[in-house]
Amino acid sequence: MTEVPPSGDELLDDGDELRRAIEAIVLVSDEPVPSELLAQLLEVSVPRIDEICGQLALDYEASGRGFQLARVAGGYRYQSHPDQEQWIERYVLEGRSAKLSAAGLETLAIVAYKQPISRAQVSAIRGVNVDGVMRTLQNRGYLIEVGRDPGPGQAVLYGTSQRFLEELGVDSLDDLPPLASFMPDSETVDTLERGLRTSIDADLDAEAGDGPTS
Amino acid sequence: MTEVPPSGDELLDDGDELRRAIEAIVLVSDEPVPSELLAQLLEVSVPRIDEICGQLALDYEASGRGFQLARVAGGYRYQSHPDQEQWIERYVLEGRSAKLSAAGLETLAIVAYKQPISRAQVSAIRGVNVDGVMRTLQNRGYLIEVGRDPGPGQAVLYGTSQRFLEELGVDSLDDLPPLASFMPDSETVDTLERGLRTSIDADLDAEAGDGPTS
Amino acid sequence: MPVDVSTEVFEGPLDLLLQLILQEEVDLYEVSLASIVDAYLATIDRLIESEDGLDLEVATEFLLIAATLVELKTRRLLPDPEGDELDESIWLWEERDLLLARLIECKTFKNVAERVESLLTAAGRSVPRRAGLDERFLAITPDLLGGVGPDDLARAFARAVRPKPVPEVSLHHVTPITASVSEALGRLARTLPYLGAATFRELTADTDDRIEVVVRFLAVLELYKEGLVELDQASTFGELTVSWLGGGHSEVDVDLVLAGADRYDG
Repeated sequence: MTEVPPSGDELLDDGDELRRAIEAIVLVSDEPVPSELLAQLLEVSVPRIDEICGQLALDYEASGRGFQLARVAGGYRYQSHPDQEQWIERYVLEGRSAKLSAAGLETLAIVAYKQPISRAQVSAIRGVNVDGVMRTLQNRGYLIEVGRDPGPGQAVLYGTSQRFLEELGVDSLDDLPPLASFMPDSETVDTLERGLRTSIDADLDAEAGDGPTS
Repeated sequence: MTEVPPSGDELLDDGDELRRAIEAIVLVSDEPVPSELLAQLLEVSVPRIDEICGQLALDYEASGRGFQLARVAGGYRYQSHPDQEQWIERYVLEGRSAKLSAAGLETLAIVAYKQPISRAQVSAIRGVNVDGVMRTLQNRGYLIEVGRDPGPGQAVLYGTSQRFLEELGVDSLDDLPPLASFMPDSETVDTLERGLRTSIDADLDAEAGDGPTS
Repeated sequence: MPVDVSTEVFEGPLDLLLQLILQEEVDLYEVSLASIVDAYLATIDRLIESEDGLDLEVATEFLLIAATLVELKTRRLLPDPEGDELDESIWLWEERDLLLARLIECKTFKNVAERVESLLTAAGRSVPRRAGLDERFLAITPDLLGGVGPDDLARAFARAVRPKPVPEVSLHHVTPITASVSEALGRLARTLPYLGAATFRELTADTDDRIEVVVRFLAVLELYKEGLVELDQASTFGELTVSWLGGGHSEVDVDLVLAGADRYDG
């Protein structure tokens, strides 16, 4: 426990006052509170806020609290400790969203990496109509309209929302690994290539000598 | 996983496990959690719950947390510590416009679309007691009493106010968006149905020996 | 030889092709264009014959890919001895590469989707506090609905009426699944002898409740296991027909079936 003894004979220092104010503000917020906002309200620097919050999160963990102070979507929030999942599940939770379908996840994945992107572009990548899935994702607050294509047609362009980051539990999109790291491995690419290979390819290779390789 | 504190040299006892579960449940709840409900969920007696919560409240106070575990309306909830009020006010006034909690907004939405409606009916839809939330919405002038149920009990019926329409920026209730496009989609149902079909197929294949192959 | 198509839960033509190729390698340790094309065409056939049919937009995409595949397969079977259609071959080759590029892109995002899912799952183990301000502080703010629009209200409503997870605590007392399966069994065993046969869709026509549909499906499987019904499905996406085999209606049948249902008791 990191507490000052009840009968403590020293005043809370400045850091402690800041910590208490942060605890109070984050507790009453219903969304992650940005470091910048905390810094502005408490009139200290952003690094100081991050330092105190980092220490606070460690304190909670060390004293075995049933909750955590988490950094998500650019801010701080309280959340239940993952190891208390079983108890939380017993407690009826409103709005605990149903799992996304495979189609929903893939569509979300495409928008996350290709944003801003139009519905037609997502559809072209997936090879199916995605209108319904996109609408679902928008209703669930994962996708938002972020603008319009300047070209003809002025298609609506979509991006992922703050809410998406919150549900994903990451601080920002930059925390996602680069797209290249998700490319199928060379073995899979070979398999796909062989699946489409015709015997005439060999002839062509021989003939063209330096044709484009796949 | 329930973990032992990093440098702790004694295991968490049963009381500590209960404490952690209570912390997690009360933290994620948007209404005070009744002792009886906690007792039922955690399968211990009500006095045991009250004992642990009482001790927990003292702990928070002793360790100078910026929040409290308070007993309100027969249940427990977290709230900011009274001596942090100045910071909360600053946060509310300067930080951003304060918003209704998710619970408040949902309650308001139910009344808006289902009015006239009684408190008990709203409560039945949300699955939790809504007395506190309804009172707050009424105090804020968003909800008004519009009549009484003619049936036995003569429950008060609520509706939304003119002020609510003004703040929402619509002219009349008819201007509220139709619900159809926002309702939970059939995606989950579809997935389930496909899953069923697949398992039926598998069964039939196994039975027939020569299922639908190409 | 047939690629295993009973596992197909695919999303559109590209996804189907991806699965067929990767699945075939798993099954045969090698891929063969011919069998992939056959499986692909067979699937399109079944989709067209299925009761829902294919909508035009989806069908077009299926057929475009099918056309490319058939062309590729034909070339393989009938290599041009003259070699004088080089231009056309190059065109085909480009089509092939385009298809390959699309498959790779599709697979890439499937991999991303897996990561997104695991992140969502991990994050889902924690639940954020969303209680917001308590009433003391609501009083000091003038614009509580600031930033809330009509659509937010409609979404909040949808959220509020979304079916909530059943609190697990109640399961200790009522074991609802067991009760419901028995109930569904009893009803099926009483009605099916009169109906003779019915589709699963008809048997669930009176309910939208997913749990109820699952429960009835379990009941049908139970009857099937007991040899009291026959299940028949004309095509993969077709209707499931449940036919009663158990003879005339009698209380004995019902009791027998209900006895079988006890096995669901956990």
